[in-house]
Amino acid sequence: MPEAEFRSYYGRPVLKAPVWEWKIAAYLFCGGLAAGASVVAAGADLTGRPALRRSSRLGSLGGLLASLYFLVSDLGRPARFHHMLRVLKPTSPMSVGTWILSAFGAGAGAAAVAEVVPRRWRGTWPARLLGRLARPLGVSAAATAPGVASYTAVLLSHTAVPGWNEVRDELPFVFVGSAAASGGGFGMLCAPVAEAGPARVFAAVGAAGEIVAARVMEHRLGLVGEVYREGHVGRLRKASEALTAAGLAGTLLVAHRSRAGAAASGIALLAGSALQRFGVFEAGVASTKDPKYVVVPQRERVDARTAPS
Amino acid sequence: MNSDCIVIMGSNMAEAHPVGFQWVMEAKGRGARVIHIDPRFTRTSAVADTYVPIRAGSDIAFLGGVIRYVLDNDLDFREYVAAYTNASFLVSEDFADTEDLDGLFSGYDPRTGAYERDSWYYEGTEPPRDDDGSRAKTFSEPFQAGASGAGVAGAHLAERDPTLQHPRCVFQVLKRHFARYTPEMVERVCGTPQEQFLDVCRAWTTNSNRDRTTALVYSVGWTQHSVGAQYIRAGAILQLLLGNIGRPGGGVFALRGHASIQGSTDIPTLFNLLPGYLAMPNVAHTDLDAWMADQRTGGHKGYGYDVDAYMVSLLKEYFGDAATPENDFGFDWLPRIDGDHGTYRTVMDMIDGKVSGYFVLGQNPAVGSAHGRLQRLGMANLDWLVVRDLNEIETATFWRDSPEIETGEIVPERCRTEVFLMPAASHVEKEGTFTQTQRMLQWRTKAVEPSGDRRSELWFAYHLGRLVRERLAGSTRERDQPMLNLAWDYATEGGHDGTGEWVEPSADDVLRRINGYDLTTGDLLPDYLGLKADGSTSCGCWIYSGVYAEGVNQAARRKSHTEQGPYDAEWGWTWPMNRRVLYNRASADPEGRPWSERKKLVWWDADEGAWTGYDIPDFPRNTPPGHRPPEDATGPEALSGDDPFIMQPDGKAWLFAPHGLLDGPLPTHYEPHESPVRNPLYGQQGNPTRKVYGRPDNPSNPAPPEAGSEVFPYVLTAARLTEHHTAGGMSRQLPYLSELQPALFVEVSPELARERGLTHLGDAHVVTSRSAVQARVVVTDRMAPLRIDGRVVHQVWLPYHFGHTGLVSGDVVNDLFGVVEDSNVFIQESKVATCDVRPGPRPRGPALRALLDEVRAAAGITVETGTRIATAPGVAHTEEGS
Amino acid sequence: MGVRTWLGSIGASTPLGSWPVYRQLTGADRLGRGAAAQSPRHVGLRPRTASADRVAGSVCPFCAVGCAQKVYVRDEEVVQIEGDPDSPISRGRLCPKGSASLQLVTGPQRLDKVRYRAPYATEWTELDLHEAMEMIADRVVAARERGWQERDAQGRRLNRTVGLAALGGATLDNEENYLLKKLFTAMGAIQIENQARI
Amino acid sequence: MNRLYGPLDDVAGDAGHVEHPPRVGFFTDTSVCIGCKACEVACKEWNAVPEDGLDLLGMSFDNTGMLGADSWRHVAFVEQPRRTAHQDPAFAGLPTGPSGIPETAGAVEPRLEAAPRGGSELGTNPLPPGGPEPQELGMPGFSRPGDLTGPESRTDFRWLMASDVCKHCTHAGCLDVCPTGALFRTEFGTVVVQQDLCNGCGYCVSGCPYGVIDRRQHDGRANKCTLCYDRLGDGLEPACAKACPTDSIQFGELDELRERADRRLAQLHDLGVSEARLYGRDPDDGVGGDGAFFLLLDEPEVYGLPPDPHVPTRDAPSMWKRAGQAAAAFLLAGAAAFLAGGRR
Repeated sequence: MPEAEFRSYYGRPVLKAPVWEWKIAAYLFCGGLAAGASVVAAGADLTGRPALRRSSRLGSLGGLLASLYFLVSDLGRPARFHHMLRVLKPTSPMSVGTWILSAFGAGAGAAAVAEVVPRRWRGTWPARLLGRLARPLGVSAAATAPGVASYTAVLLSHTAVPGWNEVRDELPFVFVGSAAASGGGFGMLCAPVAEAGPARVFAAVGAAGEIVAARVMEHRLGLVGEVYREGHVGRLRKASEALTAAGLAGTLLVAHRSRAGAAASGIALLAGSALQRFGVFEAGVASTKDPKYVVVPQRERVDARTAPS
Repeated sequence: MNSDCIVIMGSNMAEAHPVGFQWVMEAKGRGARVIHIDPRFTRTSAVADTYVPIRAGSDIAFLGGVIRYVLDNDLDFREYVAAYTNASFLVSEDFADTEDLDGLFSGYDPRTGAYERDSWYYEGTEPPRDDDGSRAKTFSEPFQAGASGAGVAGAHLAERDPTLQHPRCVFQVLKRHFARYTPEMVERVCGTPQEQFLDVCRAWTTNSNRDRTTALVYSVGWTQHSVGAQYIRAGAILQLLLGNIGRPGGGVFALRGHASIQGSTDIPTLFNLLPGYLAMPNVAHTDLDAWMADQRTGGHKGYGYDVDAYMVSLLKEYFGDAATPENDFGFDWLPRIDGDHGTYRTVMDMIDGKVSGYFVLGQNPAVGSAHGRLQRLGMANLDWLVVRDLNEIETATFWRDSPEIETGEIVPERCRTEVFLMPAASHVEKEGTFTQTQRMLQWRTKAVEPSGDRRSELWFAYHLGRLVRERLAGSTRERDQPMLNLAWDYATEGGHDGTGEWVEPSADDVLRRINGYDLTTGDLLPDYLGLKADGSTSCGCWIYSGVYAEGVNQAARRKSHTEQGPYDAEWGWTWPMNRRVLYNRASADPEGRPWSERKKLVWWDADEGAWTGYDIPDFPRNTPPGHRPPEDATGPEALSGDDPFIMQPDGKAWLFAPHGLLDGPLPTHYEPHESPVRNPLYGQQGNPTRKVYGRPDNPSNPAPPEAGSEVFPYVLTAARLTEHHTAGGMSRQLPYLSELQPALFVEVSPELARERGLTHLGDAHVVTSRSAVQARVVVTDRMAPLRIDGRVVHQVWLPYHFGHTGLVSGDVVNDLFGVVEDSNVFIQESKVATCDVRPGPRPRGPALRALLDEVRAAAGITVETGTRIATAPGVAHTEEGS
Repeated sequence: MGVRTWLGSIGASTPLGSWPVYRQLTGADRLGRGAAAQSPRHVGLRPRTASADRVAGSVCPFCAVGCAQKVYVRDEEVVQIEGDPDSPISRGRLCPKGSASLQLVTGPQRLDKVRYRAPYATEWTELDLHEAMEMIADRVVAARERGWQERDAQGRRLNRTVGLAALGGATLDNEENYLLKKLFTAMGAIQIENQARI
Repeated sequence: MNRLYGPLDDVAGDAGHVEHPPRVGFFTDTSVCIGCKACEVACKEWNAVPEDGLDLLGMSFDNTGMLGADSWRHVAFVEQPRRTAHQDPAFAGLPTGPSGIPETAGAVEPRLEAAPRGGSELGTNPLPPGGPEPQELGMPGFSRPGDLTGPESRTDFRWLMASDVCKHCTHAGCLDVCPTGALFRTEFGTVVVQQDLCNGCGYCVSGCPYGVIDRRQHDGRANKCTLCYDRLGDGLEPACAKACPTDSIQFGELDELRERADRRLAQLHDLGVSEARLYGRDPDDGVGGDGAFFLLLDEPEVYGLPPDPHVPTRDAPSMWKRAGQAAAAFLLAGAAAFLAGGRR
């Protein structure tokens, strides 16, 4: 693509680069993992796969806690985290997400805690109650999990950042694919091969979806596609795709035969998913640092509007 | 705001006076044309209709060109010129012009570097007794002429030719004098392309007539030159020819740079003046009569004649009851001047060990005065120094962090100067008046008490006086009598230390005494018209008399402009007598009718038998237009009804100045003291009367025809930025201003950058024979080379705000300039010099001195360089022992 | 009775009423972008000038245009300085320097105590203000004597001292310049100068 | 009610304010700006905004860089080799060479690239000191006429100045995405961060299509122009507009300002200044019109403004729709996986 002709103010960016650090990318990944794992956990629970259930429930809560940690620690005033619950703003994906996460967290948390009640307390009535509620709460988490898996895409796209805003149609699919791949991959990594069949399917579908959606997304992008393809971000995303593809292949070819192969495939999928999030995150950041990604498309729009028809 | 065209020259008004500039923008919004003539394209140029480039130091050539254009094309406002100026007066047969003498006027003495001015007088008038240009030059006499006007004996006897045709009438003299200032010549001298120059001429003249007026605005871009006074003369001549003085939307506006710099000239802390522009007595003044006679050198007309009443009233204020007719009102107690006691002379005297103590009050000469190194070396050779300021400024810390510490020229352990740094009260922590640039006094009320050791200057002066008087108490020595008889009984207020001896004196009481009292009744005077020479009135500054009229602090009036007339007479108080437009009698024709309805300001109301109008008439209220005074009348009574210039001895504005200026009766283009080119107009290179200080510590860069000028090939000029204030003491210490202009930079054109290998934002150093200053390079299209006399000349510019303390620091740009002065007013030429620009940082420490030795050697600079002020005879004017 | 009305009735008397989500549900700001989200601190916000104890009329201390300022004082502290719209000169406007007057007057760069540098010293020391004044008076008297000139070579009266000089005045008040000139003149000091010559 | 996009007559009413005052804003007429920066200082003095760095940026007289948490007003300076219709050519007839503007831009760019956020923060990191060593150049050559690349290589010149500020959009990206309600629409129709609520999530920084709001370092909260919300409460005009010496910044009721701006635009067009245009004036634009709008003398991007910004909320419905589809697919995939795997 030839260097775009455009004017700017001393080459200064028009937009502010996001103030978010790598922690936000990690938050995206962990949230996706938590969502994917909670679906696997609920499925395992309902279909009698205790090991898969147990690890996925714990993975789901772990992902959620890590996600919250990354989110809160990236705040300018972490102590004011709870201010997020002052309002419920449909126009703010972060607000919507906060409420979704709250609903999800209650279920996923309770289900996970039920797995780790110490033996000597199991007879007590709260533990018995928890044991009885674990399934419905786990299912409720799985029911909100699609929201958790997808809202982060809207969160990124609902900005002025060209690299995120212009992928708004595809990014939800990339992110849910990534969430499914990581959730399934986590199950493959932690559960015996025998129990992990659905996790493999879920991971495979997710990974395939992620790869396809990402390809479509990149293909459709105009000028700002540069930031997805070039430099550091381009390398990240190539690595992500390679890992996801390898994980997919492993899932389809070896994971049902070998525990080690399943684990390796799971790790590849998790890593691919994580790199996908970092790649998308960094692409957006990069798109704010060069004013051309703002000016050129907008200028073209204006010129098209004002051109004599 | 009433102007149809505004010419800004020698001023960067939008940057240096942004709030005043709102009126220019308002006029522009109403269709006025704004023209900015400047060496650089500035923020003023950015919003002007026309920007005209010019070489720094060539403004007289430009203005002379416009004058020629006006005269050649008969575009002057002839009725105005004939009636209100001295155009019709005949000049002495003995007068010889620069046309005849290759750049000199008649009467030049190369030995003294001064003029005998006898031949400059009007035909039929006598030059004053013992007029001595060289003596006058020693104490800046023209500066003293502010109040009484320059004297011309028997000006009313001067021969006149109302047709303006006589070859020796001022009009014709003017025509001849400027004949060679053609557009071609303007282009050669100024570098201004002819088409742009002619465009200015057309705009200026088409907007100057009965119906239209043009305003001319200048600042220190005109004053800080070795021909500075004549720059302003040239502007004034042009405005007079075009009838733009005393009329709404006309005028010559001096934009001054400090809150009360006008006040400190009116009530001078200046060596050759007493309050109200009364001349400081000199050695020739053996008594009050001798002084008086000198002030009235023949001039008998106008308000300047009443100088006796002003002086006696001042002495009555100074010495109270001790001032009596018997002791000449204490006149003998005043010290006498006999030469140059200006600030630069004094600093050199410090270096020479002649001065023990120095007070620096709200000023920062280590950064703000020309030749900073000289300033700092002077201070390092004192017994004691008192600095009073808001903040810790470079002048107070020279012994610790001046550049001379680095070079080893000042060693703290060997510098004996005792330094007292005293915190001053800020403008909100004391009350008093500032006089702004249009002569308006505005009173400030005190908002809060100053804390800690912060005190007003009023407190300081009052208590210093009290303590010194205590120490001299009981002395019978003659020299101590003025102190012991000093009226120092000002009212005091509780103020800071509340009770006891360290009370705060009352600024209100001081202002009342400045206004003056009728001592027989004890009443405050209504204005200066009531001042008496018999000791029955006291008045600290006659031009300020009326500021406390009717017992009301007129300067404290703050009636909203939305609630009063167009001239806002009830906001503050403007001297003299609250007039806003000086010489506004000229806004009416000789018969007293407004020149036009559109430009109406003051007119004669025959029914009332008085002058009336929107402004307070600047004329005797009941003198009708047709009035012709009797032969023996004096003072204001001697004014004719068509003499609008009431401070002039002949009532007329002077196109030609028969007296009062030391460097010629007409402005003449001389090259700056340091110039890269030979004067294209005359054999005489620079101002032949400029004041040079030929000393080893004050070297000059050579200027043609001297050899070696090519070592300093570029024109150097310096000025302000909006974001900082003068020497930075009030701005470089403030984060909000410092961040806006955080570093010293030098502006160069892309062409010069290429020639010298300078890169944008890189370092460079600017070199003169005095110093080298390091600055970041700013390459900008706003600077452009000029073609001067067939050669490409580059100009470089730096802001002069930086020094070594504060949040942002940088080299002192004033270190680059030497000390050479206009002979009329002793203002130094710091708006133009020559320099070299080299890439990279400057050498530091002793290596800096080595570099300077090197460039001086390369240019062949000696103590005599630049001191041959008359080009042809070439007598060097150096100091003894040099 | 609709749900929102019912909700509104229970919120009015409980802490629930201050919860923005509750206000969203019951008020006009359904999306929580305005009235519902406003914190109590931001209701009826007033400028600090409104609570000033007094306002002093002043004039900008920088250049010579003479822009009028209003100085707002609360608890004997200057809390704001801004242009006075009544001024026919400035109409309430100020340049960046004038706008920085508050910082000029109240900033930490302001000197508060007398600083003294003894001969040959390398550092400042503190000095009592009144002691400093006494020391300066002593030095003035001595310098005046040292530089005293009674008559010139031709026997003409000089009656002056060249032992002490002063520079400054363009930033001072007329009243201050008046006293300084008067004092120095009475002492016979003549090298009294200011920025007007520069 | 509750519009997400497009023209909106009663912006404060839409935000739930009943019986509110008229909407106010700024009209900044850059054609009379003299670049004095009084607005920047007056703003900082009133709002106690911290100093934002002491770097020389080399961007003409702009040492602020852009708007940010510590600069709520920013004066842009643009030097251009062209002229405005009513102005005469500045350097016609002078022995000039080519413009130095590309050269200066070339010196500024590496500094921006070296900055952590690409220069979208205030100022830039100064490059390490360096540059050429001092050297003896000997005598400079005296160029004769024609020695340079040719006389009159550059003749036209103009210097544009413009004071930028938060736009107080009708549909404000920052406000819409704020998850705490710290950012809110006031009764005056302006957009303000409530510092007692902001938890510094940083979402608003990316939500703003103009690059205005930013998080303040060492404080952690978002900051931007409040249009002097507290002053409005007492009927005072904002500090910047009050200080502005040439009335380039005009404050008032938005409807009145729009009329005034239209008149000024017509006046300039009559003078032949065809390049004059209003920016942010149009209620039909991507943010529903700005509460603070401008008269510019060149394309917006020349001043660092986006040419055609839109509020991200415009696409919120479609984004959530896509998210819903993706979520459904996700759930479907999970259900399918277990249905296919059967019970064990």
